[in-house]
Amino acid sequence: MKDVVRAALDNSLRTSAILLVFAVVGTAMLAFTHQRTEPNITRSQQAEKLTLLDQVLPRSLYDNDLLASQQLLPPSDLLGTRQPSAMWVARRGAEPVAVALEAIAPDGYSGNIHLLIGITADGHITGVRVTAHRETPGLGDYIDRAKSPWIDQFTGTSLVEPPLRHWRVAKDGGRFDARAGATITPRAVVKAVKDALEYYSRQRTALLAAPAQGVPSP
Amino acid sequence: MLAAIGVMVLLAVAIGLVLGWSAVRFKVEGNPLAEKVDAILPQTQCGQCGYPGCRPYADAIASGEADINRCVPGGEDVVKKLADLLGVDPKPLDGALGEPKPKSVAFIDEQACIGCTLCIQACPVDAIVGAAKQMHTVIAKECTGCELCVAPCPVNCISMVPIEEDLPHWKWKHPVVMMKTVRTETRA
Amino acid sequence: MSRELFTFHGGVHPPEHKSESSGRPLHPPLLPRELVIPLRQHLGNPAKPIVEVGQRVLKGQMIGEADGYISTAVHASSSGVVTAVEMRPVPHVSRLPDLCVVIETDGQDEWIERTPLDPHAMSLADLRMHVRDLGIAGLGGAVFPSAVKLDPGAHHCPVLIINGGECEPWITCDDLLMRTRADEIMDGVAIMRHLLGSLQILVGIEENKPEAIAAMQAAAARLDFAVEVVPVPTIYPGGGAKQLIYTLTGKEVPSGKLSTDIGIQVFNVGTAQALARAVRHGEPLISRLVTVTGHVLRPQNYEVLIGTPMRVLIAEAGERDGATGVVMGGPMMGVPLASADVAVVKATNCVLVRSAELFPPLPRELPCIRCTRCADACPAALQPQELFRFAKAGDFGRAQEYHLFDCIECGCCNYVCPSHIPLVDYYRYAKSEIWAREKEKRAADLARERHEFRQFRLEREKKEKAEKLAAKTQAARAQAASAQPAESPATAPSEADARKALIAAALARAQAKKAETAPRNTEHLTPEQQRTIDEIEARRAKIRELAHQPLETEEKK
Amino acid sequence: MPAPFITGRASVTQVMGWVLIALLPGIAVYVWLFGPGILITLGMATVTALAAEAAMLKARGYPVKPFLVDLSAVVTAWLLALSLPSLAPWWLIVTGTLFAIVVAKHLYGGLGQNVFNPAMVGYAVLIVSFPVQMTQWAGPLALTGESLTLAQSAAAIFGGLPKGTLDAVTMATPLDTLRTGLLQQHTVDEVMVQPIFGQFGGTGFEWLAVAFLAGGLLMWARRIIGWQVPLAFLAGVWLTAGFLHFYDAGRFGAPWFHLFAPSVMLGAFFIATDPVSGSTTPRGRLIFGFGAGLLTIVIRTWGGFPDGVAFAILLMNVCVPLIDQYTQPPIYGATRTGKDTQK
Amino acid sequence: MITRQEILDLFRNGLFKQNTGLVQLLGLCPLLAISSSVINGLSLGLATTLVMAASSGAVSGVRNFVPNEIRIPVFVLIIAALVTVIDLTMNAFVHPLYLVLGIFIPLITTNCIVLARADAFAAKNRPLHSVIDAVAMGLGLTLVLLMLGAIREVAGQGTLLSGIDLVFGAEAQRFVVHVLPNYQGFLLAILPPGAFLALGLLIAANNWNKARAEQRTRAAVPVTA
Repeated sequence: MKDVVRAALDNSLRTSAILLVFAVVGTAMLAFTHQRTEPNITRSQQAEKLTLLDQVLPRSLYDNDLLASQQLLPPSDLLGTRQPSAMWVARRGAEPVAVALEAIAPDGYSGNIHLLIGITADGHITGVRVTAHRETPGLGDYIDRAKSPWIDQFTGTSLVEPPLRHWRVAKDGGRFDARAGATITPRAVVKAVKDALEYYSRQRTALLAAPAQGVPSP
Repeated sequence: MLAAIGVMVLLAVAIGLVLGWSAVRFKVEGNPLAEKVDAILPQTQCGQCGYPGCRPYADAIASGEADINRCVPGGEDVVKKLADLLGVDPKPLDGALGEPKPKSVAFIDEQACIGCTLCIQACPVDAIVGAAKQMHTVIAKECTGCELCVAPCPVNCISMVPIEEDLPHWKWKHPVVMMKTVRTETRA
Repeated sequence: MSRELFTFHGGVHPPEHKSESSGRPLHPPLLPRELVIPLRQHLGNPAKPIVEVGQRVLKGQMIGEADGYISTAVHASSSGVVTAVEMRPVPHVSRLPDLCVVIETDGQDEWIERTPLDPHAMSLADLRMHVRDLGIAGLGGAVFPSAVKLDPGAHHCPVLIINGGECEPWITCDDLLMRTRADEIMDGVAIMRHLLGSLQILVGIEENKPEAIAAMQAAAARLDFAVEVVPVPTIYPGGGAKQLIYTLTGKEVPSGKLSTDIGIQVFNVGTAQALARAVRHGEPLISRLVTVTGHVLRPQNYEVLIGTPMRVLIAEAGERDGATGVVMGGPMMGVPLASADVAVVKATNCVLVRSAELFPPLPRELPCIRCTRCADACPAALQPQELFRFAKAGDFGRAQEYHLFDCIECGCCNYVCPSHIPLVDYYRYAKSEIWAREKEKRAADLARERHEFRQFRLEREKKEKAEKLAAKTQAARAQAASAQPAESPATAPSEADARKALIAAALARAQAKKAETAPRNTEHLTPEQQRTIDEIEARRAKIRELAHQPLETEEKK
Repeated sequence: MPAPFITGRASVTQVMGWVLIALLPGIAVYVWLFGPGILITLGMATVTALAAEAAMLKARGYPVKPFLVDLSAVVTAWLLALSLPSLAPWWLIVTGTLFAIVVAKHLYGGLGQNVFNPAMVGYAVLIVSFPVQMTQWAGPLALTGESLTLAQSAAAIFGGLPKGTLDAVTMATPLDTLRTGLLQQHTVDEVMVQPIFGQFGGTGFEWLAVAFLAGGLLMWARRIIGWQVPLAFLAGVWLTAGFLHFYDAGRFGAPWFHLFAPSVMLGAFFIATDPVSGSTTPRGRLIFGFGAGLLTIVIRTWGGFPDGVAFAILLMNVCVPLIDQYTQPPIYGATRTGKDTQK
Repeated sequence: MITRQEILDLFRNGLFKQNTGLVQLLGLCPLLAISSSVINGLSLGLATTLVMAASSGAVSGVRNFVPNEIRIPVFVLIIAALVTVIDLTMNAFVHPLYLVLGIFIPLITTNCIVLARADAFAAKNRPLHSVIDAVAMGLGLTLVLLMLGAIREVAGQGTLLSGIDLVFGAEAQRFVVHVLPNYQGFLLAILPPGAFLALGLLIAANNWNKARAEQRTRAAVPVTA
């Protein structure tokens, strides 16, 4: 009996030592790679974010470091957010010329639709992009720019043009078309964009007054 | 970084200890697989598989050194069962080892028997009785039909008699159902 | 009728076709030129032939004696000369031949001396031995030796049920028997009651036999003990023993057990009558009632000598053109025969001649659509569609899990199947396959044990030889050493050594001899050998366990 | 051939034939409500199904005739056709039927071997792949005042309607309307005032449901189906919907409405009762039916599609072997001892 | 070192006889998830091949130092580390490709093919053999992914090579083949059930082909009777 216990103990020490070596080597390898690649990765990610922002805020509008201007907005019903969301302020010189907001349309056919919306200082949409959604493929996913240009019809609109009562899909008597058989998704998007505009018009001063060098979020 | 290494080290040591301990402590004695294989084999002990008996062949299968298609008396049925047990594809019997034959028992022509006891020594299941210089006879009930006694007989008095179907041994056949149309092969 | 009746699960109502044969009176026995009497007519061991070719036998003379407890005797049905004891075709579904005694009748029909028995003057065991030697077996179809069933043994059988159900279509022999020989049946019942000590006696008769019910009730009224004749609903298989028990008592025979386990014994009316003939007149079972019907000119019931070729009966009933085969028994459970040349046996209740218009070929089989009509019709409350699936796929273990062996092969599922699948065929195939495999398995286990023992024996012999050899060489060396004793003083201790070796060698020899002469499993085993044996034993036990895991049929059947 | 030598009169053709007969009242009401277009759909589905069945039988080496006359392919075709929207284009009908017969039936081994209900597999494939076309219902007679003529229907089915016209004649089904309304945060009462919601199950649609119910009762009376599955299915729908409605009448539709949305009646009596893909034990059928009913409401309420009957039945089809295994009824001789006597 | 014949055998084994996707049915999870288009399938297939080659080589190299009882943890450790390294490297240096495959790369860790080959082959064979085996197996998987992707893409969207621009830049857009112009789209093919159906059909075709080949060889043997 004692022999077996001793043999087991010996063996377990041996195996754990071997495993230890592999763990140390593996971890060291990872640590090394991580260290080497980290700057590159950060750069790529920022470039990626910027590419996305570029789609809603034309680069010709501003000259500041847009990524550095990121701030967090508190949760808001109009933005459809339950958690703080990001906002970027574009400036030309010191003058704020536009903002980019994250918003959520909570009433999509299959849950939340995440949007990125660019709004000029005077309340015109410069662009809208869907960043994440779970709408039925082939039915509701035409809101995705990769699938169809549908989302482009928001560009240039504001709370005044079209008038408020036309901020609906065509089927409900509004200005925005929707594909037959799939009106829930566009309804949700139209409503979310309109709400985001309203949010902007109410909070405009606070948003634009934000310090030029806002506290960058982590 | 240090934390990551720490976690990995701790994990490694813990897992290593547990596995190393259990490997010795919970070692399974014997080979349960070989026993399961042995339970499937027909126990004729005929040695046609190239092993000195069913159990050695079972051990060889369990350790992976022998193929599952070497049991001639067991036929396709045994191959299929072994394939099921081991989770491998069934394959046809190794034709080089012999063709399956109808079940037979050995029969000693008692007129010709000289009582040399060679067949008694050859019988793997002690199914032949008799003594030196005395006539031998086969206990048909215990004979497995392995044919090992046929070759040693110096006077060729042992023959294999197929077991004929009679009333008590009759079996119902699988109902033949012609649901599919049979495509007649016209190849010569 | 105040008795509460119970309705068993399932059952079917096939067209009865009873009026064809039940209207005509009973036809007296025919005496054929040749009688072919199989020795295996009952369940259990076949009878052992006790006559020789050329021997003259009398009517009622025993020609085969019971072999063992579950067996009965077989008798000559008429006087004549034994012309052969050989393999002849018998009425069996396999169409294989079996051992028969062939008698050329002499037309004198000369009886052997018959001595009536007095049941009250002899011990019950004695009486049962007589019943066995008079060849009485169940005439309802199963032909189980009656002497065995009449031995209550450890079980107490307070309830005796007499089965007059006769639920199979076409068959009317029990009906006619009850109508014409009710008193004799009741006499047999009285003997059964005496043997079993039953307290309650019930006779179940299907409602479609009013005359038989009336006759039996009248006969029951003449008895000095209570016999309740109960009309039961007409539904197939209401005459099955388990179904009749349930209908009359509401009790189910537990799966895998016998009716005696719940205190009930069942006999067919024909058996009761045969028992009465045997006890009151000393007549062995040499004839029985047989319905000859179907595609014949005059369907009728015959009193038939056992061993009469069926062709004789069909000729008498009027053969018609267009016959497509002969069946022994009814259309639901009968046995198709290779030809009409086989003889009537104790189990033959009906000779049914088939024709295309009476029994059109069954429609083509289609795949099972799992409609479960079979489950609704199954009197054993099984799930036939699952059994079929497993049996067809060769998954016999699962089939057994789904109670394959509780199937009574009544054919109800076949009858209702909209896909016309021969379900019962599959069950019979699966059962027979399971039995065969069980047998093979047992043979393999036996071979394994014998082989292992042989290995062990060879090993031991080798070791003994080696020991002997070692002892011998040592002894030789010791002898050589002792041959020069005074060569040096230093050898003094070696002398002692040599003596010790000598003794050891002698001991070893003795021991070896003992081992040789003693029976193989001796108590003089070295611990090592003992361990080997133990190991082998343990392994065998395990293998046996493994081998038996999916096969509990043995206990069931 | 051993015994038995006789057989009853039942046949697969007879069983399937009764199913078709029992569908006739439903088809009649369908014609009255939505015009004779359904007859084109039925015909197309039937022809496609028989052609596909014949081709598959041939390819698999089976004799064609005895399997074609068993009518099982026709039943599948009709059930699928009746599940499709009234203005389904021809290629939708053909695709669905082909999928049902070729994939769901024959690739699984043909008659009796299919794990899933073929008609519902066809339906599921279509609704997943072509959600837009699968919602093209013409407005029922009671709302539009006139039903489409045969020519109009044919035009719609074969794509001959001028662009835009289709939008004009189509309408959302009651279930669709309810779902859309609820998604827009309206309460049930607010939604239910719309004219599409009739007396109890949606204008017109409710009579279709009643006709299917009548056909189902006919099948039950003829012993083609047992009572367990339909009753349990309806109970599952009614109890689940009732519970939710009782919990919050504003967010969950009334149980009667859910019962008489026609797919439930069709599903309960004609689809869930499919013996091949359904449970075979009496208790199992209760569980199967109830589960399908419950899942129907769950999918209608929280799922991605307005109706859930097809998916509910398909999901329960998967559970059948499990249900069957654990609901084996006691056999003769087991009731007294409670359990098996051996072992 | 290694003979030509051995290399051929390894490749025949990996590509056909023991094809991971069609015969061994290993690693179905990524197989079904990623095969919605040719480009996706091809990219993940190649990435998996790379990981397999690296990990099989590494496992084979250390196989003599690893006791049996901890071989699985060690292999997993090696594979996970390698995958993470590849993941990070791709993220840092080929970011656009990473954007396409990014979420699938970590999944390779859990792909049973990698571990299966490491345990079944690399742990018992020399490094060179192991690497070649891994490459063969990986290419076999890639082949299946490619076919599956092609079937699903054509049936689902009527195109081939869509998304090629994500790998080779926007100008590669012109390589996209529109097989069926004006195609309605058959959503089922793109959705997960379509993956199962298509794989099922591929396996069926493979089995049918095999059975036919077998029959041919059997028919080729003259029957003496």
